[in-house]
Amino acid sequence: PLLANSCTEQDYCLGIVVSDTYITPWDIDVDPSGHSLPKGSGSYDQGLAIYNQQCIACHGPQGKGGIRMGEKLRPLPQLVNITPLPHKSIGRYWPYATTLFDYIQRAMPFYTPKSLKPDQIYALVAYLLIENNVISKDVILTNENLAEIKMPNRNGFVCDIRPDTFNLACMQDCLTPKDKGFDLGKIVMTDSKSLQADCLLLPE
Amino acid sequence: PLLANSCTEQDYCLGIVVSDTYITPWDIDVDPSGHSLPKGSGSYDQGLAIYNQQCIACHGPQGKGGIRMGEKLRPLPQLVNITPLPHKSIGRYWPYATTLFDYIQRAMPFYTPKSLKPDQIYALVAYLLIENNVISKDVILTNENLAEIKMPNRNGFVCDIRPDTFNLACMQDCLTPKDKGFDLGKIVMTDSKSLQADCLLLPE
Amino acid sequence: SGAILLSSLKQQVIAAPKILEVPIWSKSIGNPVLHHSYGLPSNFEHQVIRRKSNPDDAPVEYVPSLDQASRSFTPLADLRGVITPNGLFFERYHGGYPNIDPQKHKLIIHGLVKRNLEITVERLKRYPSINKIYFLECSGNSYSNWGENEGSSVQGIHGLVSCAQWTGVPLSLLFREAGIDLDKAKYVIAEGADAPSMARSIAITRALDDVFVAYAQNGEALRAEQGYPLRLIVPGCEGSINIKWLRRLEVTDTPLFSRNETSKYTDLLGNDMARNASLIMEAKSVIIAPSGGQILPEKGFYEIRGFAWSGRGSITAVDVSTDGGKNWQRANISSDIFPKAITEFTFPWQFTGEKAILISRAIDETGYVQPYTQQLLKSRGHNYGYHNNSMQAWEIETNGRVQNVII
Amino acid sequence: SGAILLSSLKQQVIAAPKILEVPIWSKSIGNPVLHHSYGLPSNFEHQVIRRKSNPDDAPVEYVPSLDQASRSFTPLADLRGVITPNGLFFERYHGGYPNIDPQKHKLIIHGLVKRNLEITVERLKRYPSINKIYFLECSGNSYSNWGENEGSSVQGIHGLVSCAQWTGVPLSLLFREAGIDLDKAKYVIAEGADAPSMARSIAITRALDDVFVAYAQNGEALRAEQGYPLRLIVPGCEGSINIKWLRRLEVTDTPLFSRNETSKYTDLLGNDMARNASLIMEAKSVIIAPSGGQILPEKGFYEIRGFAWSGRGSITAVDVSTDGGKNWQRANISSDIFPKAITEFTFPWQFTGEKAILISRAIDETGYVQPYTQQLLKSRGHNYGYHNNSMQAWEIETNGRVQNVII
Ligand code: HEC
Ligand code: HEC
Ligand SMILES: [Ca+2]
Ligand SMILES: [Ca+2]
Ligand SMILES: [Ca+2]
Ligand SMILES: [Ca+2]
Ligand SMILES: [Ca+2]
Ligand SMILES: [Ca+2]
Ligand SMILES: [Co+2]
Ligand SMILES: [Co+2]
Repeated sequence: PLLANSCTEQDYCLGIVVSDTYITPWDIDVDPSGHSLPKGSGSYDQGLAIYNQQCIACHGPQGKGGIRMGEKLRPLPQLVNITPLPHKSIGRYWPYATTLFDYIQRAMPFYTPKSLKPDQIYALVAYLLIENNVISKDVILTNENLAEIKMPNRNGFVCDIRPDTFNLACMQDCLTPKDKGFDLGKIVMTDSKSLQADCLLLPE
Repeated sequence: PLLANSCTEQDYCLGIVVSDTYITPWDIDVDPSGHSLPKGSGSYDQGLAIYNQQCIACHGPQGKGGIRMGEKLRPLPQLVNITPLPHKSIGRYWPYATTLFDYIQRAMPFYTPKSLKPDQIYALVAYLLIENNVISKDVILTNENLAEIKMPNRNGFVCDIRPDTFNLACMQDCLTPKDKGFDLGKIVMTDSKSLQADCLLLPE
Repeated sequence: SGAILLSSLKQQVIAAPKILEVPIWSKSIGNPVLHHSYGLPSNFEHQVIRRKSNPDDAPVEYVPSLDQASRSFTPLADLRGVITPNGLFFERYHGGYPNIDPQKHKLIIHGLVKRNLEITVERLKRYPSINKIYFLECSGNSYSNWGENEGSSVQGIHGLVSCAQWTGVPLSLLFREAGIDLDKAKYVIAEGADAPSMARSIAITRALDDVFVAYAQNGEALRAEQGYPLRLIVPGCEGSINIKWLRRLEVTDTPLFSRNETSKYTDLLGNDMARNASLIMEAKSVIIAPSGGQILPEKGFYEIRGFAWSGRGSITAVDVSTDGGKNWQRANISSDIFPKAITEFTFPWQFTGEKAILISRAIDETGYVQPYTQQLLKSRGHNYGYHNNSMQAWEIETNGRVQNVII
Repeated sequence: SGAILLSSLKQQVIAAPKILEVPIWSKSIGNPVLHHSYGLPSNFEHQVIRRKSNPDDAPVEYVPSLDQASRSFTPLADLRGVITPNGLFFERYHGGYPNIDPQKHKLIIHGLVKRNLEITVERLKRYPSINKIYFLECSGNSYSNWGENEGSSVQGIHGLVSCAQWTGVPLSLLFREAGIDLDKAKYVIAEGADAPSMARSIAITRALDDVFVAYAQNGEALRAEQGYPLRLIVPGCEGSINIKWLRRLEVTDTPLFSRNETSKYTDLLGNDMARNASLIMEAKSVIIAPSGGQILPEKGFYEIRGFAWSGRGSITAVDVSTDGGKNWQRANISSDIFPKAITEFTFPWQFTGEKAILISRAIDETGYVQPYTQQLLKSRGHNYGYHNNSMQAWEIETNGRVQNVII
């Protein structure tokens, strides 16, 4: 039967109005503000213990990488022109520490995600950030200080400004990239934050 | 490799040109002219014997119909307004005797089609036409006389002249078929042979 | 930030006694890639399958035939949009469907041509090709609604129609390759490689228009049920003339008058005469939801949805009545429109708990308006049965039950 | 009559030594209806399946991951037209694909809204709905061709793209129901119910434009692999943002900066900086036949076929070169054209036995012309890798072998 009066402001009256509390178990996202962080804390040593129990099989000792398994969780080569492609490691690449908390909370351990308690996650984040040389070994990570961590690559991102090539549809006797005089275009970079609607930008 | 010169007159040169003889085993259609009938002959008695061996299980004795199986092969009620729908039997409905030969040759017996020899098919056609009161019991059916048989319903077909309803898209306060005054349209019949391109017409 | 709830703005909240559970599938790993290298629907959709019609849906005196001379119906009520998934495309066989080895199959073109051609399947796929979206409908579709309304579900009554994107080579191109004798050619006899070698005659004008030899269906190879490896597509025309498992095309000056264009698929009029070659499937529509056998779980908003199609071209409009035909409104066209293809329509509707009778009415590019059954009966008499394109009415009872009614 | 052969007219006849055999399937009964109540492809098409890429197709140093954090590729070379059959739609998971009971699944809408809404799957299907044909492409598609040409087949290199008709409810409508706070809303966080609860941030302007919550794919329910029972469709944008198994939409004023929009799916430029939110999949085309790994069986006519698509709208033209890019001609568009959907093109071609290099080049409604890899490298540097929409060249060797080459 219709939920009488529960939906007077909905045109189609098909949604059920629910409370914030009701949603809590699903509302797991932690954005850079850190507002949604659960209460808790954890240290390097605690993190090491959990890591060596629950993560090492896939990510290797100290996050050095497993065989066919999880990704490397260590600082890796500089983000410069190298082959193979540079590894986008936590220490070198990730702009926010909250992302690490958010991701472990939602997705790890791989086979049993969402099984960790907040304290365990704080400890793992502390462990991994320390292994990545982001914070010092004695930091106790909590819901109070996690969002304040300044990641090394915090300002390493720009907005998408594609199209970044301007190829012409030559039809006859065209040059190809191997030919001298072929127009490769130019290097297109920008630090504009507002060119594209899709850009991820924190509120001012 | 390309079939050199085999396809000079084909734009795409992808078909292989083959002889009429090559096609013979597949070229089984028998149209009302009877030109493609294979040589052979058969009688009522021969047909009865084969029928009772190979067809009776599905079509019942004398074509009276089986249980859950083949169709009735007998003359049946007049083709007039009756419920249930009138049975379109061979004797009452089929316009050409060649159709019976063509169909048995291509499709019957149901589980082992194309297993009958021409003489057997002539015999079965003779048997069924006689059971359907189309020809007399002593006729020996052959490739010479089959196409000459005049089926009772030879002239029972007209061309499609649809659309045969002209409903209007009334939008408001419309009458429905149950209401007095609703326009059911009229009976639309025709004997025109040339109204529609799709009509099946023998060459003049 | 987003994490701060605007509690003050919030409308009255139904304080749910419980809070959301985190289901098992959010806490444990899922299936790996290539669990199915050719995928299948979720097991929770196991009821969305082809079915034989309910025995109740068959006309009185109907003798169910052997399963190789039978048909199965598409579950229309569960479909959306233009395309029928290949796995749910309706079936209709006259001798079962063969399992043809494409390496051994050939297409023969002969008769009134300069060169008899044999074309392998592999070679056929190398010709210039076309992709077209067309419906196919069995001319016996909706038979159980002829005169009486005996069917109960939209699947069982109307499920002998489906729609797919077909890929193939135009007959006009193949006939040019063979050197067709245009002065003498009047028909082409198309023939299948199945057990009964289904054969039909097609007027040459139609054959040279938009008919083609298809080898793909919805992007992949034709399904065996629909003619693998080759079938004819005769756009807008009754299903049985779209010869499946196509092996032979003979150009002639005469129709074959095969069993399936005389004994079957011809329509008896009221005066003892019958129409031959009623090929075109005329404009038709049917509401698929709500539809027969369904039960509306509650009062409230429902989107009425349905399919419309016409063998004469594009659907230009669909009208919906919710009061048994007294008043009509134009429906939304909720899919792309292609000529001779299924077009989806939708219509917003509130089920207030009062009795309602839902009907839809298709209009095509020729201006033709889908008729009431009674109009077809008047024109054709009661002996007809094929080519029933009349309107379907569904009655919604006060308790939400939906059933097939005559209006 | 047609039975009289025009022997006199006939061109030279290759007197075949044998005559046609009547195959077993024309002499014995076929399969009954409902042999498969949900049908499958012919067993002769068993090679047309999803596959993991050939190990040879993976970049050096690539560590193959667990099969629940992996992908499988669509067999593009065997497809035709606009629609990818659901069974062949590419796979990409970050924690496997869940088997969700639709009766237990819900969609939650909350955050900067007047009313938090919980919508059941059954109720969601009752809202006004749309049907749209859109491609989905993984932003990692064609990765193995970045800088080097390491892939061998079109399936292994480019098979992370597919196209389907999707049915669902616009986000703009659902947000109106929830009473979105348009002054404050900047992003919506979309989150899945799968093991890793995949989450992405979408700018609210885009979300209110053409994004919708889909529940059907090519006419039937979404496949589990593609998000059953609900997924987001973000037309033209990289696959990973089209959140599958959608359970939650939170309207916020801040992006989440989730792992899959920072660590993954961002593009490193040559100067240590990276682009975030490169969502749009730019105009791209690829020839699917002839393509890598195929062997042309003989000289003669072939129809070159390929797919083109653009995340910015409709494909307006595709050009083909058969001499490695020196000269180009406009291809035929051989399917219907839909914005942000796969469009098929064809091009007539003779294989004379001489070496040839086939390339295609897509042009979309913005005038954008698909670039050479070298042009992308110049603009972006070698550290990039996602969003590779550069041209694919196939070399035809004199013996008919087709292989992936750099031009
Ligand atoms: C059974 C294997 C397995 C286990 C155990 C495991 N992981 Fe992972 N981890 C993975 C895989 C696989 C991925 C990549 C997932 C994807 O492709 O989205 C991953 C990704 C990650 C990432 C993101 C890496 C990046 O660069 O984006 C982090 C961080 C992480 N895991 C942390 C952990 C922690 C902490 C634990 C233990 C609590 C853990 N993992 C246990 C397999 C595992
Ligand atoms: C195993 C069952 C079976 C056997 C044996 C069988 N038939 Fe049939 N017959 C059928 C079925 C089923 C049909 C209808 C096929 C269809 O739906 O297209 C049919 C149709 C026919 C028809 C067309 C009827 C009409 O009104 O259109 C003829 C004529 C016929 N059979 C003759 C024969 C003859 C002659 C034989 C024996 C040589 C034979 N049948 C053996 C099952 C059988
Ligand atoms: Ca949140
Ligand atoms: Ca012939
Ligand atoms: Ca929130
Ligand atoms: Ca009846
Ligand atoms: Ca002939
Ligand atoms: Ca490499
Ligand atoms: Co399974
Ligand atoms: Co089987």
